Amino acid sequence: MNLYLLAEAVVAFLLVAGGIFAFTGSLGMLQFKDFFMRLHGPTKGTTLGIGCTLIASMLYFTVTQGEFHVQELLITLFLFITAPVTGHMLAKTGLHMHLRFTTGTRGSVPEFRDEDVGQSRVARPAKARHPWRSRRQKRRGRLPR
Amino acid sequence: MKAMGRLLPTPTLSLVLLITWLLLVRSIAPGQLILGAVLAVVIPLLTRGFWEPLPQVRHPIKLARFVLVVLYDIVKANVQVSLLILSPKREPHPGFVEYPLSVKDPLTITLLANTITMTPGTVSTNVRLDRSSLLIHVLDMHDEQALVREIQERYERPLKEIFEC
Amino acid sequence: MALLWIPLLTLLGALVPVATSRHGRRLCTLATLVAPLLALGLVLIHAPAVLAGEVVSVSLTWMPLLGLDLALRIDGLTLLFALLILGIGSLILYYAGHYLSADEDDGRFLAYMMLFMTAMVGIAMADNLILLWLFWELTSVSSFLLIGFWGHRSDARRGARMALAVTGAGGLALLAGLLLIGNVVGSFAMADVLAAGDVIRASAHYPLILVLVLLGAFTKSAQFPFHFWLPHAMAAPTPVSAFLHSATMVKAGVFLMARLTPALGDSQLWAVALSLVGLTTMLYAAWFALLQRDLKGILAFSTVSHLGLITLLLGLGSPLAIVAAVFHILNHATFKAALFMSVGIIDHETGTRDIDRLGALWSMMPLTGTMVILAGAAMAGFPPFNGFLSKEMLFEQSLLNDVLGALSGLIPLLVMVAATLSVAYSLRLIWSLFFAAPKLTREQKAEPPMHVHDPARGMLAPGLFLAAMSLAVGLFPMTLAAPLVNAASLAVQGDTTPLISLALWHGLNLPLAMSLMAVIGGILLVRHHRRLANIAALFPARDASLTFEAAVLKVIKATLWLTQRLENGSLQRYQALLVLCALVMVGVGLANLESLTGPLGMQPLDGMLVLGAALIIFGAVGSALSHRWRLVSLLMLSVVGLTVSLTFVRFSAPDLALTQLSVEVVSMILFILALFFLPQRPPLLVSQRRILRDLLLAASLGLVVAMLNYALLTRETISIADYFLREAVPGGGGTNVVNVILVDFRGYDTLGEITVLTLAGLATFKLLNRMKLFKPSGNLEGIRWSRHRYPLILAVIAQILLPLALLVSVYIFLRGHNQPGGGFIAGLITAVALILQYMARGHDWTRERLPISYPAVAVSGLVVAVATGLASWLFGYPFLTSTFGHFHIPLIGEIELASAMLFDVGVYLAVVGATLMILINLGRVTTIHRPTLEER
Amino acid sequence: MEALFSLVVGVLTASGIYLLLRGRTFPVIIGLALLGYAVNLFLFSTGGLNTHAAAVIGESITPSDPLPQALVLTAIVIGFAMTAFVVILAIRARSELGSDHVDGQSGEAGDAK
Amino acid sequence: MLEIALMISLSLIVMAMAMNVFRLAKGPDVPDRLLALDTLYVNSIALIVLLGLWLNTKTYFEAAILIAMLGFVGTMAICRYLLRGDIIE
Amino acid sequence: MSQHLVTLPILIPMIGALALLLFNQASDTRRRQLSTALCVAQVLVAAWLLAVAVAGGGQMLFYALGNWHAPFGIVLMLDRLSALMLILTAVLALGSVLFACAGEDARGTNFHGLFQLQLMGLNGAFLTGDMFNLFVFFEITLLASYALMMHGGGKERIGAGLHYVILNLAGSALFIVALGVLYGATGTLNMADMARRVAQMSGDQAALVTAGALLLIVVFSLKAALLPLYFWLPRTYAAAPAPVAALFAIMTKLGLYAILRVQSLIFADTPVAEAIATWLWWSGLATIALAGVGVLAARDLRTLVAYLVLVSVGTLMAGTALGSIDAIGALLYYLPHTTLICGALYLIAELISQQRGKAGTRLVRGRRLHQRHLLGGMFLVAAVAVAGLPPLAGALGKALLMQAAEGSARLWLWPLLLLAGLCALIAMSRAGSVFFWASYKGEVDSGRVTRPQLAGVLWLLASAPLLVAFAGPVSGYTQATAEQLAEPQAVIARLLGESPALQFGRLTIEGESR
Ligand code: NA
Ligand code: NA
Repeated sequence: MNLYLLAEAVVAFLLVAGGIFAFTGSLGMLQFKDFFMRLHGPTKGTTLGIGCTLIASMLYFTVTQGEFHVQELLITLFLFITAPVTGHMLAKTGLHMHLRFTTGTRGSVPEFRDEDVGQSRVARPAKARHPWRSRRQKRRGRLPR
Repeated sequence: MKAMGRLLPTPTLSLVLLITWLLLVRSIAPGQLILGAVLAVVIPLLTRGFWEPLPQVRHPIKLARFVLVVLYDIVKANVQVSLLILSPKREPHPGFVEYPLSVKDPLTITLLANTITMTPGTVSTNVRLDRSSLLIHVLDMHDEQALVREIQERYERPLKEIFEC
Repeated sequence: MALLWIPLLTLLGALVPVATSRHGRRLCTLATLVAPLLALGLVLIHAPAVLAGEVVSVSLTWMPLLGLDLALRIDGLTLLFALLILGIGSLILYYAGHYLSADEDDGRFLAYMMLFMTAMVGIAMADNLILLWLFWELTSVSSFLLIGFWGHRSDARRGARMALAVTGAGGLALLAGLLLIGNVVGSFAMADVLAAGDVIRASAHYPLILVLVLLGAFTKSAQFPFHFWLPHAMAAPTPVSAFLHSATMVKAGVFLMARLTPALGDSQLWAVALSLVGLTTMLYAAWFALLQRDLKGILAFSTVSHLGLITLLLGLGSPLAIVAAVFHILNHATFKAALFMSVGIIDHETGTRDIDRLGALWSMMPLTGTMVILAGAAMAGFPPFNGFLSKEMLFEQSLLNDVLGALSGLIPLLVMVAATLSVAYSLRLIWSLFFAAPKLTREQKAEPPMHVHDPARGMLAPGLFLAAMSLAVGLFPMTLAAPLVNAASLAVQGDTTPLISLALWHGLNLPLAMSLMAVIGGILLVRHHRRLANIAALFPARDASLTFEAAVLKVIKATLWLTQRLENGSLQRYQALLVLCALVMVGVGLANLESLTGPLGMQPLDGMLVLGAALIIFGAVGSALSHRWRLVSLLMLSVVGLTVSLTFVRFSAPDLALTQLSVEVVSMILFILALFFLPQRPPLLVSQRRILRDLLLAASLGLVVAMLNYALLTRETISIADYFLREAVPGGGGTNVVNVILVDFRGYDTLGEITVLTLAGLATFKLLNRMKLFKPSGNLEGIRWSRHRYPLILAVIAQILLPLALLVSVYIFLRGHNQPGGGFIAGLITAVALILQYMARGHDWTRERLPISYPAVAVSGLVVAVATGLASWLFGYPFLTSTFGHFHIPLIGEIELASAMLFDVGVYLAVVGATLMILINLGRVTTIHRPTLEER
Repeated sequence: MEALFSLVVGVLTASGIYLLLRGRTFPVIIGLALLGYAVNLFLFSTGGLNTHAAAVIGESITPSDPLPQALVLTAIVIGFAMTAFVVILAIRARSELGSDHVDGQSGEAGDAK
Repeated sequence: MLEIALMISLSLIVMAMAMNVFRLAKGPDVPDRLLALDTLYVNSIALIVLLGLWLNTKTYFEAAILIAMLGFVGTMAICRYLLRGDIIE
Repeated sequence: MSQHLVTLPILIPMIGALALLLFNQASDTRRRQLSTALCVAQVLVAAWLLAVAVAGGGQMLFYALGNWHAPFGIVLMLDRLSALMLILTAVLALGSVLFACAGEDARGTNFHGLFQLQLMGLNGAFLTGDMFNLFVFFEITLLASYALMMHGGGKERIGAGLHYVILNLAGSALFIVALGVLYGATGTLNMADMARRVAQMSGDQAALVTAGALLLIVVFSLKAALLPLYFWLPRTYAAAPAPVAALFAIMTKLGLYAILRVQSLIFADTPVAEAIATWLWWSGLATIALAGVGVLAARDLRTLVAYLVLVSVGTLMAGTALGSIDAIGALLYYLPHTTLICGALYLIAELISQQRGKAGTRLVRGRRLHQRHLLGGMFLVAAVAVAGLPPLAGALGKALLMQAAEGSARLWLWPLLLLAGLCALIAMSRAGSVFFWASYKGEVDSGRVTRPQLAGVLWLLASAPLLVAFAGPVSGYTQATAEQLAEPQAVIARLLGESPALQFGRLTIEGESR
């Protein structure tokens, strides 16, 4: 009985912790100032949040049904394989697309970018305006090339 | 032994597959074991062509230690980042760091990059075409050199040891 | 039965010239003559009986539903027409053999003539109204071919089309009329119809029937105002004119009126309509005949005029008038055929039909001249020719008429005027052709004078024979014509036996005086012809044919305008119409709904549901609003896809969730391919009004569908689902009922579904064949493409993921029958894992390691599925019957094997093959055609 | 819940139709996809909205109606096949007609038609 | 206790997803939106797992595996599209 | 074997298609032989099935796929109507395939495989007794038709194809909604079962069924090409490769078939049927009128024929709306004639354009045709037939249909039918005189009619005289078909038994359960 209670407490804790991590991950994605910073929330918080939830589920089913439920490990495995790649590729894409950094960002990137992108840009026709975004909101500045 | 080698070109993969199978079916009944074993043999054979040679794990114990370290770091990083996000007063100082790579093997680079992405306030952004360095975005950067050193010590060296390269 | 052979012989005869034309003109002509002569013989065999007042008939059932019988008859009227058609027809065929120039396709020409002859014989013999109509329209078609025989000439084409349009239209009206008659009488058999005159006349439809039938008859017989096509039909070779426009086709209308007189005649309406139209036509056409310069034109208008005469006689309707009408049919056919043939000769010899350019031919062509004089005199109604006799009878009957009430007295007067004109054009024809000097222009005078002569005997003989006949009939009417005319008019009038006395001399009476006046008047008119022409020129009559042509053109222009307005080639309009239709139709259904909410009521809401709904609405509206920002629109769509999958999870449909999730991934890849190959920045070309319209349509349909959905959701139905839940385990051997339905209960649907999928693969394969596409050199921000072609980390992860994904797909596959999963989802997982390889490593690298043909995989999947289905035949069960069993295997234990799983293997293969076929081919095509942009 | 579900189906339908009425192939395809979701949900819901019971024997005492689920599964697959085809057709049309307007270049002249 | 924890967790995940959507709508750049979408996918794994806990069933477990395993493929495809244009070359 | 006969119209083309697709490395000749043989086999099987349908005074044949009893499993249902549609499809297909063997098939990939799959779809749709299965086979038919329509590629085909595809996809979406409503309201998918349930409905339930049924009719009207949903057709049919366009002549009839089926079986004697008939009547008449206008306006033979197809669609629909046994019998007599002749006309149009060089089938003066007598002869027969002129079957069919119209219906139908016939007459005579008479002197000995092409055209054209020669038996058959359709209760009783309640249990062919 005590063990059940303990398990229940752990499950509850893990659930709440998972929720909080997932929540903060998404919150970070919402409130950080530039894309690269926003990237940090989901790549970590969300992954761990899901991890906690999965462990909770594992524990819950193992305890309630009296047999081992470890399938959730698989989800964790897949998530740990795929989530960082997603983060990496998104960051790479952001870099490639000359996304704006928040002022005060340290370090230098142009060299990296040039390797990827080359020097010249291609002439393109005027871009369609996005319906929800006013002109003013459009990128306020880019890193000096 | 040779036949064994032909049948099991990648024993680690086969083992992983067998374990995965048992996890999936949630059973260690003899039938599932046999089926899992068959699949663990057949699937690597089927996908042999796609399997570029990867370095073998030489020191499983070091790997286990490494995994634990990373898990710990993930939890730690998350708490840190969560606090950073939740407390509006602290202004993070983001920055880019170019991290010189001493490993050249794709798997190791991938593991390293992914580990970096998963851990303290860092996201790997780009691997140079010549694999000479890795660009890392840091959420809250104070000491560039310390960061590079820490990554070298904490992740790159163990990885090198695990795969002996 | 012998009756059947008559049209059959002429029909078979149509094949003779085609077969024999290779062997020379002479043989061809003679061979062609065999059939009509035999047919004529068959008719003559029945002649004695018919002349004795019998009706010979035969009837075979053909299409009882329509009331159509293959029924033929020979009565007096038929006999008269059959003799004209076959007798004069044969003469004309013989003449035609000489007429056509050497390089012309005589085989085809004679075949058309025979075809036409068949149609005419059919009309004459038809003993069933529908059968009559069939032959009636066939004359239109065959005459179209004949008139257009010289189709390289535009006048021939126009003439042919006009004739077809007018007579064809009349024919359609006739059909309506005949159907109405059949409706009133209850039968289409001629005997029934002819006996039911009283019933028809009493019917409320009688006026309509009359109008429709007469439309048919008048157009065919070129009665005013439908006469205009006939002169234009003269563009045909002369034998055609001789046959169609003298002896036969135009007589079909008259025949019809005569034939239906017992059924439709004997009413005021009938009398007035026929006599008025006949009279007008007679006068009008005679006047124009006088003014024509073209020889065939003169004959054409004269024909129209004489047809008017016959119509008038039929309208007068008294027994003797009908005798006169029948008699004139015979007479007109003889002399007009002869005249056409002689005009053909003159045209043939001199190369012109212009009456003004011709003249003084008597010395050169005495035999032709004799022919024209004889036949022309008959046409003018001079004694002792046959035309005189029938005209006298007309005068007599016109004096006795009372069809127009108080105005009846006008008829003899007008008839006399027409007769005068008739005399005039006949005399003019004879005089200017053979005796007067030609009126030539200066240039024409400069040309060497014509040296012409009578043609070969073969060309002369038929005409001369007919011309002689018109004299002979005039001289000995009682012997040569009376029995036939008697029998024919008997057929037209039913029981009443007419008093027949055909004689040249009826004593000094009013008709004779009228004839005399007509002759004098005619001579005067010819004398002052030039003045007459001048007067006519003052009133330039608008050619009815031009009016017709202009009207047709105008109609076609209008139709073109209308069609282009309606069908403007805009898909958006067609879609809007579809939406509108759906809206209206569903709206109609919903309008009858008493209450929207049904008895079930609603279940409570929770936060997850609200979130799901919000996500879908966000995604849907977002992707609609941002559609010009395509990638964003796509991302929004993806939100919908994910949330729909979650909805399936929420509402207990795990199989659907799995399917939707895996389909999402593949679709996303597809959409991105589309995104890449379609222009990135579409111009904005749409008006506010258009947007408003579309929003309105979209919102309305959305509303209606939502209402429908809500109404259904709040009502309970007793569905057949219980059966599946009950039978899944005992009957289908699986606990996942959805899967059991898919592979067993409704495996046939699934077979169709994977067929569709494979078809899609094959279809896209087809589209990608030889497609040209070029890769833009930068992305939508204008940034050049990254030089990291195959990012390292992605490649490694893809490699690691492949075996794991395959393992998972095996797992998903195997559990399908009992737990959510199955071949379809497993197939998609495999496909996605493989596509990931293509994305990470490129097409060539992957292809090298997986050198299999995806179409073959897909097709073999279908083969497996079908073979599994067919296997049940071996055990005597229907296609796709499945079976299952539990087997005990040492070490492993109890396992269940179901044949449905084999079917599922087919599904798996088809899905993998089709999906890869679609995506990889697209990828490959673009790579091949892309201008290379290599890493520097 | 039922009202909300219907609302969602309605909004999906409306958005899909709106996009379907656009002049360029890409939005039309997206519209068809949205419409596909709408009709699949519609068909799915004819079995009732059952929260606690997958149609797996032994899972629950009141399993949901499996038939609409099987039908929707078929419809999803067919929809996917059709989407694949129309996407590639759109690409082909662009390469043949030189425009991504549904009416080809004639449509470029304006959507006023 | 478990009920409450579950509710809290669910609410947090629901809020997280709402924030994802917000970012998806706001952008401002494509990678931002893409990141938001990807996060939405990952969060939905948690949602499914929590639902399984709530309904005390593992029927939906495979759906979570599928998202974890294949969900990133779409994101990869778009990244490739933004980086290279052609996703299969 | 004979108990499985009814599956053959589906299995023969399917297995044949699979063989054609698997052995796509085989020579053209081999594939042509196989494809032709498949079509011949289908004609034979269809003839056999026709005999089965006639035997015993018109019995019906049911086949429980997967050995699952109706209404739970999917049944194939063979009655006189489906037998008629099957033989019609097979005959048309044989003509098209023969024609395609002249070389059209080699202009793209997998022609014969796709062709057979389309036949499979059509035959499946004609045989099924299940609403959802009807949808599935509609989709097979459509997808195959998309692929075939764009066989060989080219601007025109792709442009027209895009419209055709997108509209039909929208249509398919509506189809699913309609199916959803019908399933939601009746709880079943089997047509007979649905009929039984619909008959007992009232109030709101009936209203919902009405909404679903009418939506279904919209979808079928789109496929059948009724006003205002026909605008896609002229361009599509004109652009399609000739043998495909010829086969497409049956596609609109698939819509008609579906309407006829649901109208006579599921919604018979309900207010829904009346609503449907009203729609069909006015829309059919308007289609006749506007298509007649289009016939006059057409400046290209292919477009012209497309409008003639539309006229026939309108005629058939108006006939369906009349709904009496006589009218249905009449339209079913008219149906094979118009289908086969329109098919033949597309083939003839192709032959004409082959020999006219640049002028193609446009109604402008062009080069003289090399084989003008042959082509002209075939054109003449087809034109006479399609214009509804004697002595070919069109005339009889039209007359029959006119006769079937009663009372005030006549007032609308007669003039329209007659005027449309006149339009056809005028337009076809114009076309014929332009092609065969008004030509320039020059003529090139190219594009000669090959033997398979001739065989294909003659095979289809032969129907015109044959339908007249055997008008009695054929119209007798169609009349009996109409009578059978008027007795939906017989189907329900035969398939589901007398008991009104749902039956549980399985049906076996041998009468023994497995
Ligand atoms: Na399944
Ligand atoms: Na590519």
